[in-house]
Amino acid sequence: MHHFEPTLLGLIVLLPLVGFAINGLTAFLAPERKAIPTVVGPAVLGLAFLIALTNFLRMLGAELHEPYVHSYWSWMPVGNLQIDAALQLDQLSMLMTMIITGVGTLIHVFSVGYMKADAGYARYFAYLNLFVFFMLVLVLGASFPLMFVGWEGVGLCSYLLIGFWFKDRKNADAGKKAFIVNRIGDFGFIVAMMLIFSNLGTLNYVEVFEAAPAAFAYGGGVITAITLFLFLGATGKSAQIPLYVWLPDAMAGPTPVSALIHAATMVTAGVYMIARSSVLFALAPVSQVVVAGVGALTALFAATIGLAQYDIKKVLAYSTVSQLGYMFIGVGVGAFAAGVFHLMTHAFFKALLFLGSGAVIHAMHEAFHHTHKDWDPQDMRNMGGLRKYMPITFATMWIATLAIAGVWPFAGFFSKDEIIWQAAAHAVGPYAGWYKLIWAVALLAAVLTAFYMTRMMVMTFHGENRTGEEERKHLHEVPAVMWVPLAVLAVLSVVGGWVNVPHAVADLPVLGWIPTSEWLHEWLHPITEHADAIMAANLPALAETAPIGGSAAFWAIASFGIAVAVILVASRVVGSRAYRPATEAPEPVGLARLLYNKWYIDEIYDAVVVRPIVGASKALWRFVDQGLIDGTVNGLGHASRALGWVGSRLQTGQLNTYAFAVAIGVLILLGFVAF
Amino acid sequence: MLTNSLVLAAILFSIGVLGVVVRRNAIILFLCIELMLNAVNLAFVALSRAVGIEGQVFVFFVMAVAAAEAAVGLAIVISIFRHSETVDLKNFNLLRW
Amino acid sequence: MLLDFSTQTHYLWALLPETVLSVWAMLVLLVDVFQRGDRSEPSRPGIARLTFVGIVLAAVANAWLGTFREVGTDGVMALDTFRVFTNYVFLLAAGLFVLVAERYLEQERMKYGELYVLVLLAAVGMMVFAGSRDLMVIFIGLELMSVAVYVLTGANRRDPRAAEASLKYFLLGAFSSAFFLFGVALVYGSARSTNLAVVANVVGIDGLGASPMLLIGMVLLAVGFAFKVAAVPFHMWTPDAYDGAPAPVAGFMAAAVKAAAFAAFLRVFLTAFPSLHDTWGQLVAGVAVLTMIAANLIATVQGNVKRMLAYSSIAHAGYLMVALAAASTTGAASFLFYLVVYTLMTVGAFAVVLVVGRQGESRVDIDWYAGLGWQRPVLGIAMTIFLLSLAGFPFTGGFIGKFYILRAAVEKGMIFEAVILVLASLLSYYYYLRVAWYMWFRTPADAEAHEGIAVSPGVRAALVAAVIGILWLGIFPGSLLEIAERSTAIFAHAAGGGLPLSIR
Amino acid sequence: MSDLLWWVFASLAVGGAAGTVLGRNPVASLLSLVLTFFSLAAIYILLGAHFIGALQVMVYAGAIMVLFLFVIMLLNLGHDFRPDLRKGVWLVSGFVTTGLIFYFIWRSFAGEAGLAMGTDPVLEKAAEGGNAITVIAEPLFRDFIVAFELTGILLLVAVIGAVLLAKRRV
Repeated sequence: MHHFEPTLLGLIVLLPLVGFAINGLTAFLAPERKAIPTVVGPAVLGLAFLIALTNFLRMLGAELHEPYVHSYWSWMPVGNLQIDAALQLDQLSMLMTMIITGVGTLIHVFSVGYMKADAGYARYFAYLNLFVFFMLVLVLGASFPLMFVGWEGVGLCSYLLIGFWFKDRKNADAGKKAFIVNRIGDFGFIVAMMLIFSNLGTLNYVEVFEAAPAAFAYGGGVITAITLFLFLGATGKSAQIPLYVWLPDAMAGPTPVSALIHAATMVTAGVYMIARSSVLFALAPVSQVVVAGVGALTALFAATIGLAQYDIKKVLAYSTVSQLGYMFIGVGVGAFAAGVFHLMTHAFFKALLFLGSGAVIHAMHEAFHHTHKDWDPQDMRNMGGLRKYMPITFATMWIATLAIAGVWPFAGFFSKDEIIWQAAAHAVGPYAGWYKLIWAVALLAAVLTAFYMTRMMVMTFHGENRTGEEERKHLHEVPAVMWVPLAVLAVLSVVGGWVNVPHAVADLPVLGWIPTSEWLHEWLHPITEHADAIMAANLPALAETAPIGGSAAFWAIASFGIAVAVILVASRVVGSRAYRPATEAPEPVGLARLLYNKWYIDEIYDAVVVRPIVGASKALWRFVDQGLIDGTVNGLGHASRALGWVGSRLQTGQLNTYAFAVAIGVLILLGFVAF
Repeated sequence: MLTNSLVLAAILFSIGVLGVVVRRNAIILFLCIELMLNAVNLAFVALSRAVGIEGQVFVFFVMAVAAAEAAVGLAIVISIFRHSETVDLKNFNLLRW
Repeated sequence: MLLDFSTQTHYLWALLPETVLSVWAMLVLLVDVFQRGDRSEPSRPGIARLTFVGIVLAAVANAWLGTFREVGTDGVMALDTFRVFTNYVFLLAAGLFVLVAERYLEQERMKYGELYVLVLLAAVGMMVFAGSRDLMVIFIGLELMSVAVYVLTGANRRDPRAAEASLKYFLLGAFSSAFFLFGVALVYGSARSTNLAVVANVVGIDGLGASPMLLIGMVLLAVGFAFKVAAVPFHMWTPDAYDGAPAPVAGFMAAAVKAAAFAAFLRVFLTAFPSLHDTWGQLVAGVAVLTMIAANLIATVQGNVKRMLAYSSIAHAGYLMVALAAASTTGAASFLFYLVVYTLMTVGAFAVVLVVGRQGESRVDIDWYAGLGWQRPVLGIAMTIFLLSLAGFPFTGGFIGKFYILRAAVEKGMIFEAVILVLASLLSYYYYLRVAWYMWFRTPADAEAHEGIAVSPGVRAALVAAVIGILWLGIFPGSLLEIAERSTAIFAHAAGGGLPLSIR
Repeated sequence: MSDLLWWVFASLAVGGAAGTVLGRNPVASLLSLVLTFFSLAAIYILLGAHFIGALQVMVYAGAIMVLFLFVIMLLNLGHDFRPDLRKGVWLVSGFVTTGLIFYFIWRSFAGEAGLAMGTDPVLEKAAEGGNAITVIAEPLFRDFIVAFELTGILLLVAVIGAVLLAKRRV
């Protein structure tokens, strides 16, 4: 075991910035020269990934306990607050870097095909490169302010990319909404930083996490406040209740952007932040239960909304919100590695799903484009039966669906199962009741996940094609530059879960096949051990069985069984429903049709179980999502503008008014001193 | 006499403030400001009896400042009068809100 | 050089940059008069260049000033790094003004060399205002600066708006000066001197020496400063004055006048009244909170970019007052750092407003910015960077400045003020980015909407300098922060032990 | 005797000030203000500041007020009898505000020790009147030389500014 010294660490961060500079210049000087961004955009990412991979392999061979921190220059050097422009490489940031550059490269490659006809091609790659740069700053920065730099930077890029097609006013509005909602989260982040600084006098990770256990009492008010404010920041960036509203709207941007930013990387920044601050969260049990509770609530809530959407990207958007909820359950209950594990597998399969949906939309768009039909290429009611035309997309997306639904041996099975199990296992200590509830909610949300994903797949790829006679002829598989990334991600979605097979599963006869054991846990051990130690010292031992009985192995098998069952049921139920194109009277389903229908049982099931749930979720979506939360966000904006308007009316233009204001001011100040 | 003079200064100053708040004629407003400056001068002179000669030196400076302000202020009044043929402040609300 | 103020000629040395600027201003005036004769023709272009040379010379003189030391610490003119630092800020603003104004004055047919003379003399006033240790001299510096700026505000004689702005600014300015002067009188009466160091001695390290008269005097001084820095509720002249004034002047006012008033505010209150910090600290903090809230709220409804920037400058006064209220060396250092960044971004933003505004500043409404970014990328990018910096976005100087102010506030336990600052600046994103949003995400009325915009070499130089400065200070703020920290070290022991300046 | 005179001039000063604020046209206001200035000059002399008293008459009442009068005549505002005094709530709140400001300032004098007439020999010499100018000149040109020079620049600015703003032709 030798001393670990990373290779060209700074270059990983710098390369995307160089790409941004080149592509940005191209966008302004020669936007028609698409060859430059085509090469530069993916190449810088690929190179960064190779460097990251080198470091990863070397890190595997080394035994790195302490994080490696390299300071480039003294950023804020004055007084007792010494913050360097420093990068911190440890197991967690290494993993994140691998995900960002790896998935990022694939998405860049995909974008070459997806965006090739767009006038803003170079601009697109410039933004995308800049995004990756900021994302890397976010995960590699060695202090909270640097994380904040990345945090704000990715927000800005997200904003730019959502509003990328700015000619459409709705898109620009969505971008603005994303930015404003994120500001609320940022408020939490900054306040948390201020509190950390005022209590510890530093903001560098190494020093903060070293000093925190001694400086804060377990469960004390200050640490609880700090972690709750941090979590407020996380809810903004990671789209949790109540700040999730921007993410579904963010789907207005190009689909690869949704894949990279709004699924695989940026939205997981909140999860990363909590995992990074695991020591702080472990000290604040109240915050932990809040994190897990909000995560569970979001997971369930978003999943129900996902049931009712017709826009393929909206389904995936709510699904992302829901899956992020799972990650928060993981990091909330204290199973930080489990949360990060799900973050990783989710990056694979959700990026795949989004890219797949991008491929579908691309194909639909082309088809409609040929015949000048103005149908919505994203509405699943206009799809159906696409498996014949797009076999690769079809196959890869099914892999991802099985993964997200939690079917063995796909990646999501291991990560999601672990989170659910950890929620059960952590149902000890003072908040045991809450954790039990969270566990139950997580299970329920898993059922819904399997259902809405199957619904989406069936509506898109199975049954009769609803695109139209003429258009059908123009439907075809996407070019290799787009399906190859899909294939790579599909492979990752299959094998990605095997890096962390829990003992309970590994010991099972079939499910534990290829026992790779808990590699990720061990890999992240240097990061999480401090938090684990704090929790172990203050909480009773973890539960051996789930709240209603059953061991880890039992529930692993059970959840696998449930997932498969739900998928089978859902495919039959949804497959039996006759969807019609969005423009042609979508809703009415007469009672008579039930009797004539071959799948009588399914229809009953549909009417009694599915329809109420879908209807309720639709109502929920209308009322809570569109009405309440949207209304609150907009209301805040309106209120501040109204106040501003009142204030501006005081500015009458009359000098006497101004003089009077001065006199009043003098009076107030004098009064303050005189009394 | 000294304290009384200070009180007188305060009275004159306050009357000046009142004038600035309630009058709308730019020139009268300006006169009220001159009144305020004079009130301060009175305070300086009165205080100089207790503190030392500098108080009177300050009056000298204040007068110079008042003269400079008067020159520029009246020039401004003239220049706005050219535009609007009035010095009533209620007419000056091109700029507001 | 060691200066001893018992020898009068040493004052000349202590006033070196001021002297250079004054003499140069008179030179510019003479050259201008002789070039123009009595034919009332426009000034020659050389006048701007000549002015610029004077500013550079003053900067050199200022650098030399930095090497001087004095006997004692109560001379009329302060000889400390704080003064040298703030002098650079004023010169920077004046220099940017000259760069930006040249083409503008030509286009508005107001090429009077006198304007440059007035800017130079206003800078002299600022230097005295911020660099003196005697309240009476500070008052004269204040008046020198103000009178020059009143004239600059109304310099465009053809524009009724400028005349109105000038009148309002003048009357209210004189009104507030009278309060300030009364404050000087009261402090003089109770402390028996106008010298800040003497006042501090009278007040004593425990503040017990402060009589009611002194307290009232101190408050009236604060009123004068609060007016000049445009703190709510003394701010109401600001939007009107900035809106009506010629854009380069508005930028100069927003940057330099405010910087000078703040620097003097800081110097007076930290030198003369440090032991009364319990009183005025709360007062300033209260006004700061009010300012941040009101200004940011009102700015959200402004449709005129120039006016929006006026409210933004009021809001920034609020942020700076938080640093002032913190009254620590950190606070003072963050304050100086912010002044520099603020000058760059404000003058830069006004420069963009000026070129987009065209003749007669007819295009200052936000609608005119639609699509600017794509048609004029350099302007668009520069403006975006200024706006992001004003909002406090990471990687710009504005972020570092705000971060440091926050840090100073948190150190002093001013959590409430810090939280308000954060909330206010988050709110400010709304109206700053609205402009950016128009520039990049709005299609202009027609494809050639921004064709006629002429960016003169001077404006370009100023924009490039400002952009580079802002980014540099966002990424490598270290050196300037260290200088700022050193420059404010004088306040750490200005009045001995009782000073609330130690960090925790 | 001098006390009585003080009261007389103080009353005149306040009366003149009130007249300035209430005067219906600018000329009336201005003349009231001149009355105040003359009364103040008298009070200065009563306080022993002979030189300042003289300056007050020459500079203020003489030069500055004449400049005002000149501008009023130039703009032909002397016949302007339209009332511009704000009334009602505005007037009342103005009164209350300024009254309170006065109250606070006045109260602050009460606690001030050492506001007795000094017995400083320099002041006495100045009060005698024979040597008033020398007494002022010394601090003026020694301690406040910087301020003195600056007033010169200030007046230069005022001249440039006044010419720039009021000149009719560009």
